[in-house]
Amino acid sequence: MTAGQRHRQPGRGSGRGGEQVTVPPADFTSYYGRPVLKPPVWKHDIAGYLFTGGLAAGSALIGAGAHLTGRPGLRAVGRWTALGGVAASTYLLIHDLGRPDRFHHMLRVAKLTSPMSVGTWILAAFGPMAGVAAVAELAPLLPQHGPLGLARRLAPPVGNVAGLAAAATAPALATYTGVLLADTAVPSWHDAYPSLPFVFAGSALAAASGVGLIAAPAAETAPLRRLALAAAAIELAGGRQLERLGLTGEPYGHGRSGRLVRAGRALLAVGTAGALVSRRSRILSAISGAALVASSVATRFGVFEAGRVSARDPKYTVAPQRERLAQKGPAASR
Amino acid sequence: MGVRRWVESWPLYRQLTGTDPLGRGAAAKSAGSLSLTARTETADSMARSVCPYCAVGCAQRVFVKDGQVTQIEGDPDSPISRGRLCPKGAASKSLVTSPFRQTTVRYRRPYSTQWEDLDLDTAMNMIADRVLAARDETWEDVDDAGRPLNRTLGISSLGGATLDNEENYLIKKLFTAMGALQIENQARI
Amino acid sequence: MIVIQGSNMAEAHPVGFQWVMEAKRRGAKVFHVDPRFTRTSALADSYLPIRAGTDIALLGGVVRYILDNELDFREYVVSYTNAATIVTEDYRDTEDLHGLFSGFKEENASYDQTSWRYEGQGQNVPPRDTETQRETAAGLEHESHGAPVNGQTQRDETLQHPRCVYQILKRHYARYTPEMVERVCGIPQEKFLELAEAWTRNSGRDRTGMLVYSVGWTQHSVGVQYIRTGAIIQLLLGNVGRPGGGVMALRGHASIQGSTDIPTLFNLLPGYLPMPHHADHPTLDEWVDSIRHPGQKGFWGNARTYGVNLLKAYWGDAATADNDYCYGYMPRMTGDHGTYQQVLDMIDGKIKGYFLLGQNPAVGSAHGRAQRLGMANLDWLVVRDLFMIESATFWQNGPEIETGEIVPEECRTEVFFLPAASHVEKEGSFTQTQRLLQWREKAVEPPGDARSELWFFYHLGRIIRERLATSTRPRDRALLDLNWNYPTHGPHAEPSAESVLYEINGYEVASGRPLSSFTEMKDDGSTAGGCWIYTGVYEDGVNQAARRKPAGEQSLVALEWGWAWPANRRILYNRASADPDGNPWSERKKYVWWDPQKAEWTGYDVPDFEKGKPPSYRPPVDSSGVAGIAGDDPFILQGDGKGWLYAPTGVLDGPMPTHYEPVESPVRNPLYRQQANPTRKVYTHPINTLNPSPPEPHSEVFPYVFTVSRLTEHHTAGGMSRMVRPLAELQPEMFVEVSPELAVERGLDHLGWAYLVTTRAAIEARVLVTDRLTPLRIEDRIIHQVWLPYHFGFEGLVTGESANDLFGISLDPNVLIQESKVGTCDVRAGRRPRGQELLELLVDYRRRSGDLGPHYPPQVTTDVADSGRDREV
Amino acid sequence: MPHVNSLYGPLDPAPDAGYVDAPPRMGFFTDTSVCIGCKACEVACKEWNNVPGSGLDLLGMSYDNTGALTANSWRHVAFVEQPRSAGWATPAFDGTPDGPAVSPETAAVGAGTSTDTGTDPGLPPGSPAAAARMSGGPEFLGMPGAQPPGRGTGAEGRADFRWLMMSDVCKHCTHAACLDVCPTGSLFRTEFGTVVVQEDICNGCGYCISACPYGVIDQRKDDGRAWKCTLCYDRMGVGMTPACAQACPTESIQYGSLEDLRERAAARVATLHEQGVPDARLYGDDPNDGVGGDGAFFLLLDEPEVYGLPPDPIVTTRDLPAMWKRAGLAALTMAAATAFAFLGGRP
Repeated sequence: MTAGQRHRQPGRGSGRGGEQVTVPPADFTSYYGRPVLKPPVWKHDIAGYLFTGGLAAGSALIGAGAHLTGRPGLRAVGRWTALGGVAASTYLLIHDLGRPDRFHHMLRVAKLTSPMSVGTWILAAFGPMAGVAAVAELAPLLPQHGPLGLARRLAPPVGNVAGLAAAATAPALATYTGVLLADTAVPSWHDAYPSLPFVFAGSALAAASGVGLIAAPAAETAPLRRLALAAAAIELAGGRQLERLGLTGEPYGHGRSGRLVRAGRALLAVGTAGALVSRRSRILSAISGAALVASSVATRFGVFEAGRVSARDPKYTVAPQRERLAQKGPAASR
Repeated sequence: MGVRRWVESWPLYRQLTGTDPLGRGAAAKSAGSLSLTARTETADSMARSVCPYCAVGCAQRVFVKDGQVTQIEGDPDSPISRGRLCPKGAASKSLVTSPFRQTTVRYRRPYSTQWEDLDLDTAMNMIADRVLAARDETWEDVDDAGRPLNRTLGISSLGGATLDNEENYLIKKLFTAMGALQIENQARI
Repeated sequence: MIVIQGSNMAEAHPVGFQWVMEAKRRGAKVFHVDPRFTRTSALADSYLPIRAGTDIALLGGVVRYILDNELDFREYVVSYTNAATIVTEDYRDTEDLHGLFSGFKEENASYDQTSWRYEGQGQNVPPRDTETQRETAAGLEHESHGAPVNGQTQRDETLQHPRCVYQILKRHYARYTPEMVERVCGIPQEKFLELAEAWTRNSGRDRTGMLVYSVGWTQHSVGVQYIRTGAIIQLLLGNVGRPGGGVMALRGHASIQGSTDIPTLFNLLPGYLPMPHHADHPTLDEWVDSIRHPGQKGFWGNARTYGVNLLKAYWGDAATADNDYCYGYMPRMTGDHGTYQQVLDMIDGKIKGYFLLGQNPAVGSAHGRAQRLGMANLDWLVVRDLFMIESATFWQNGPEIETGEIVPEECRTEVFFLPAASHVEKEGSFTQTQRLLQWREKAVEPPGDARSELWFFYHLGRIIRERLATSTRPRDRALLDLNWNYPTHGPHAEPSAESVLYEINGYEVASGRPLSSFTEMKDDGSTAGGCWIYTGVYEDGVNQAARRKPAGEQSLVALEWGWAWPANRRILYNRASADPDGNPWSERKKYVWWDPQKAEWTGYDVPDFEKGKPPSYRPPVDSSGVAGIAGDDPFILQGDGKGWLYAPTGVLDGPMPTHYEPVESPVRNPLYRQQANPTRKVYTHPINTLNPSPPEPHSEVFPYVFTVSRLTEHHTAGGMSRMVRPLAELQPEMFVEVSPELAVERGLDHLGWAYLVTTRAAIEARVLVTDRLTPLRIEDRIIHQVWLPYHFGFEGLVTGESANDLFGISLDPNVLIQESKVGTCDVRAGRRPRGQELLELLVDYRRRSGDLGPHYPPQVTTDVADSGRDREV
Repeated sequence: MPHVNSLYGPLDPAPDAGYVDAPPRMGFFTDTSVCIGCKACEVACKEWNNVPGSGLDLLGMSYDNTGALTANSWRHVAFVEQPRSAGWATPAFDGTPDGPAVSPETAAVGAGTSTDTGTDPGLPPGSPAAAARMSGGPEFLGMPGAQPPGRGTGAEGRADFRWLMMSDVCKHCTHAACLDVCPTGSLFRTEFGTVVVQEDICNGCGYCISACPYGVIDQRKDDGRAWKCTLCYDRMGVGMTPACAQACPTESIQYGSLEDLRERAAARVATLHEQGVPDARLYGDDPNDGVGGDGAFFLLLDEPEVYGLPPDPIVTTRDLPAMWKRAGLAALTMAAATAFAFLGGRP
């Protein structure tokens, strides 16, 4: 019952990170060793939403790019994926609420201080546009005459405008979630605030590229391969920062969360490389796409989990704050 | 008009038009908060009472609404307690409104394995029967030397010390008149 | 300074403790003496760990320290105490008799107090023999008045006479040295000296010290003497009757003080009048004389008035001078009819019916198993409570079901559970710990069948009287003539509590005018009053107990909040707050003083003295009663007007407190050969087995000391807290606190299980290993103590085994209160055995500790020459 | 218009939240040096606010069977047993024949317990080593569990002992992250400067729970909403004292205007320092601290983390402008990457 909880030595397992721990974690104290913070109550709905929201945003951008560059197949895939992503996102967000019947209370206010409020309004803008854009893709199925014929004729331009509008809000949708996590007391999330939007932006593009590689006509996927490469560059550059956080970067490199993050990176590398070399192989393209999608899922769940770990262990709360006080000097610590 | 009031009650509208652009306070206040008031303010009555636990004698205010106790708290007027209560005194409302309180007479027959219900009047009469029977059966008029005893040792009583003085007075008076000597109290313990 | 001993004030009386904190804020030093470091200790300035049951040794050490260093407040001591009084030369001290005083009678283990008397008071013979006094708990009568002595005494105010009380006291406590305190109590000498120095420093004209105790002192076989020792210190230091002084008894229940003033006790009538005894009080006159002691000083000289008024209140018009006011109706005691005797009689089948009125003896009384087996052997049981408590369900859920000692199908007890009204569902008065009556208004109607006790007893009486209406039997006259006419109101015909309070207060029979003071009472039947000390509570027809003038709108003494008996005095004996000449001892400690201009006593409080009697008044020779009180006799209810350092009579176990070991102790008394209180009340009933103690063999079978008390979060037997969620969750399980050292010795783990065994029972509890408990070095041994809360039972939201099951029944001789603060036990790791195996375990322990028969330690052990002093010689 | 210190730094929060002519800011000063650990605050709060039960398990954390502030316990009394000096002339167990202290080991055992508080996340288990250091001090190097309680390695007996008690509560921060991140406006700033969850609005999004730097706010499992101390907003509105402060027997919990309370607290610390209690220090009283000062602040006798408080909390929204900037940059990067992908040449 008193089985001693051995402090997991930084560096064990990865060979990295040990030198970044500036405070000897053995020194920290807390009330009966319990967490100082309340670990996030968000369920995996929210990790899932990080993925679906990013996917929707990336796909909307791809849809708009395809539209502007005349790739109708890719355009349709982009638009449909964007709609699917945003629909799933809405479901997940509402499902995660303690009182789902009150989801509309989110529209009482618009608070710049609340990334969730900002996100709500972004979603409120993005969702309908993405919907309209996707539905416009159904135009060819409508009869050519009569009132529906008018709709058939009007749908493409409306869809195009909506698609562009959705794309305009998409980068915000993809990156605000970085602020959503960072704007908390959760040490590993908060301290990662400079990186998270980039990781999420990259991850969003990677996932969307992945879906495109799987679903779009092979002839239209060239931009996706470039996009995958860019996504990997953004995400990996951002992700590199995570590990420079010191103690609070530890969960990104260790444990289950660390394994997820690493898996995300590996899949990203594999997927990107595959995308670049798979130009002629439909199957290889699809596999590469799947790796990119999986990478995004793993990264999101990894980041999500890392935050939970950091809030659950008081070490990540107390030790950095102690370190900060020590730097301020004895006068500051009173 | 309705629409206008609806729009004006929309916190976002108040945010945009009022003094609270960030939606932190005035703009975000809900209908519930606007109408909030302490239930002591809306109580039908307030009785001045005394805590039933230890002997410090902390004064309590008992607030009642629709015949139910809605709050019990310390009475700041008291020179003894100055409105303060310990956890027990503070739990007085939960004590008197506890769902675990027994509010009906329960009766266990000799050799029975369970409780049954009993009417209060019936119970009172049954108890009176038993008191009189026990008294008659164990009555002692005089001792060996012929000195008066006037008593029964067949009946006992153990009273808690949360009884009122008036209650103790009647208990002692009745038992003494019955010759029932064996009354005891927590004060012995 | 404040000494808290035998009390865990911060935990048991938290709101009262605010005043300790207030004093601390103003610079007072707080000392806490307790077997265990508690929440009170945490807020103190010094903590003294003590072996449970050795408080007299510590306090005796303080007395010696005061006398040896002449640190007493001499002017106070000479004038206001009996320090100067000469005692008869027949007196022999414990110094000479191995721990006994002169006059001990082996045949009934009680003292003939003749040799203790003051010099020249040949007639000073107690009205009842001392065995009868013990059996009838006569010590309780002295709650409000002194024991009988003649007012005229011989004094040596130089305190040099070898037989003056001061010198006797000095000799009696000579062996209570700091070394001895350490050996007996386990308190290091420097800690003892810290306490003694602080206590004595806060004495004199400018300074006072306060002493606080609770049932940590009373629940001992020497309990009354614990309090006497505290009183001796406070008298020597001049801390009685003065602000910032006193001996504060913190009582534990809302109206437990009221339950003693207007007692539901077998041996008392309201106002501390004794219940008549068949042999000693056959007539009214003999009864009255036994109270007033003709020739004695003080207010008890008017005992006849108090008695007649009570009889008149009881029997109204039927009570006349011709029939001695129906004195003949009163039942008579023949011996001990106390609650523990009753329980043993229940086991023996002598008692038919039992009323439990908001009381839970299955958990709250010593020897829980005896309580439950007794209740299982009744014809009928009436339980009146808010909740289904253990004492109502013992036949169904008690621990004896598991062992087969109670089988529901074979248990004949007929049980009536009647729901009671809560404190907000009825009106009435509580008397709190400082004798203050406070009236409660009724807030709501009680739910369902719930009724007040007032309702229950009024209507029970009404029904019984109706049944007997045609009776001609003499035994029924007392019921039929009873003054039982109280107005009722409301849907349930609730009797008027105020009309009862009016009767308690007393009234002029002819006019019905409420009396304003007991001095208005007459002994001729023209007035009636149910409790003379409460007269004045209904002065002018106003319920004085209901006064609630806000504290901020009156003086600090707050005379207009509630009403305190007697006569609304807040500090008793407050005449002592002025010097013998009637001037305040100091400006700082000014409280009540003589105003020569107005020729009356005045001050912040109601003077506890005849208002117009000047300090210079000296009574004529041979005067008695109130007139016998001199102008400098503050202790107006004492027979000689003095505070008693030495009790020439009335305290059954000795004129001065002496350290005796608890009945169950692992330690041989280091002070005397006499091990335990020789006069303690013993019940030799087969169920009441006791663990052996030295000098008997086998005490090592029960090597540990256990003590029990309250937690802040619960109330007594748990009936008002284990059923209340916000309280139950704060202390949700029975536990035992042990020191780290005992944990090692017995292999106990924090939060693991342990069980405790005595010859009566074994109970299990979760273990809290804590630094708050420490072993003590007692002579050359290490003694471990464990602590348990006594709140738990088998019903309620949170349950646990009952600590009181562990205790046997041994009582203090003066008041028949049980020793339930200390006992010996064994402690073992793990869960206790169940069912038959449990019974076998207990048999095994009894076999190992001596014999299987019921065991009673010897009363007198002075023939065993192995105690500390003997070994040194 | 928002104040320049709207997100960080000294600020009077009520005017910042749009209240014109706001009354003085009200708060609590909890003086743990006079706390007797009676828990009247916990009960009085539950009675007034109808807070549900919070678990019936023995936690073995000294006398703390509540464990933490949760949605079902808005006041929480912490108990810490420490073999350390209480500043007394004679230590509590001076001269008694005892061995080394067991408090660190038992605290480590207490770290592993839990109870169903009816809330989420409620009371998660803790680190035994950190628990041991809470009791034994940072220099405590014993490895909990290596030896059974009482078999510590120290040779000499314990003498010093103190028992810390402290009633914890929501801090009602000047810069309240819970409030700022709340997407519904359920959490709002009252005219008294306090922070209150409006139960008719909260939809249980859970954001506030992660945002609170003190681990105060928590979610009820049965109704899904977040709950915490309201400083008895309903009582304040009619000039009454909050239930816990009214009940507190020893004035450990004091209620009043923050300005008064800060003065009182400073004086109290000075007195304690004079009386030889150098450990006394204020926590949360400084308007220049990371949350702009707390509306409910404390006098502590040990480091904050011993009581479960963060030693130097900084409101997360201090960095919000920087966060938005980074997000904006990332968004632009994303748009640019897309443009590059569709418009750029072959890779």
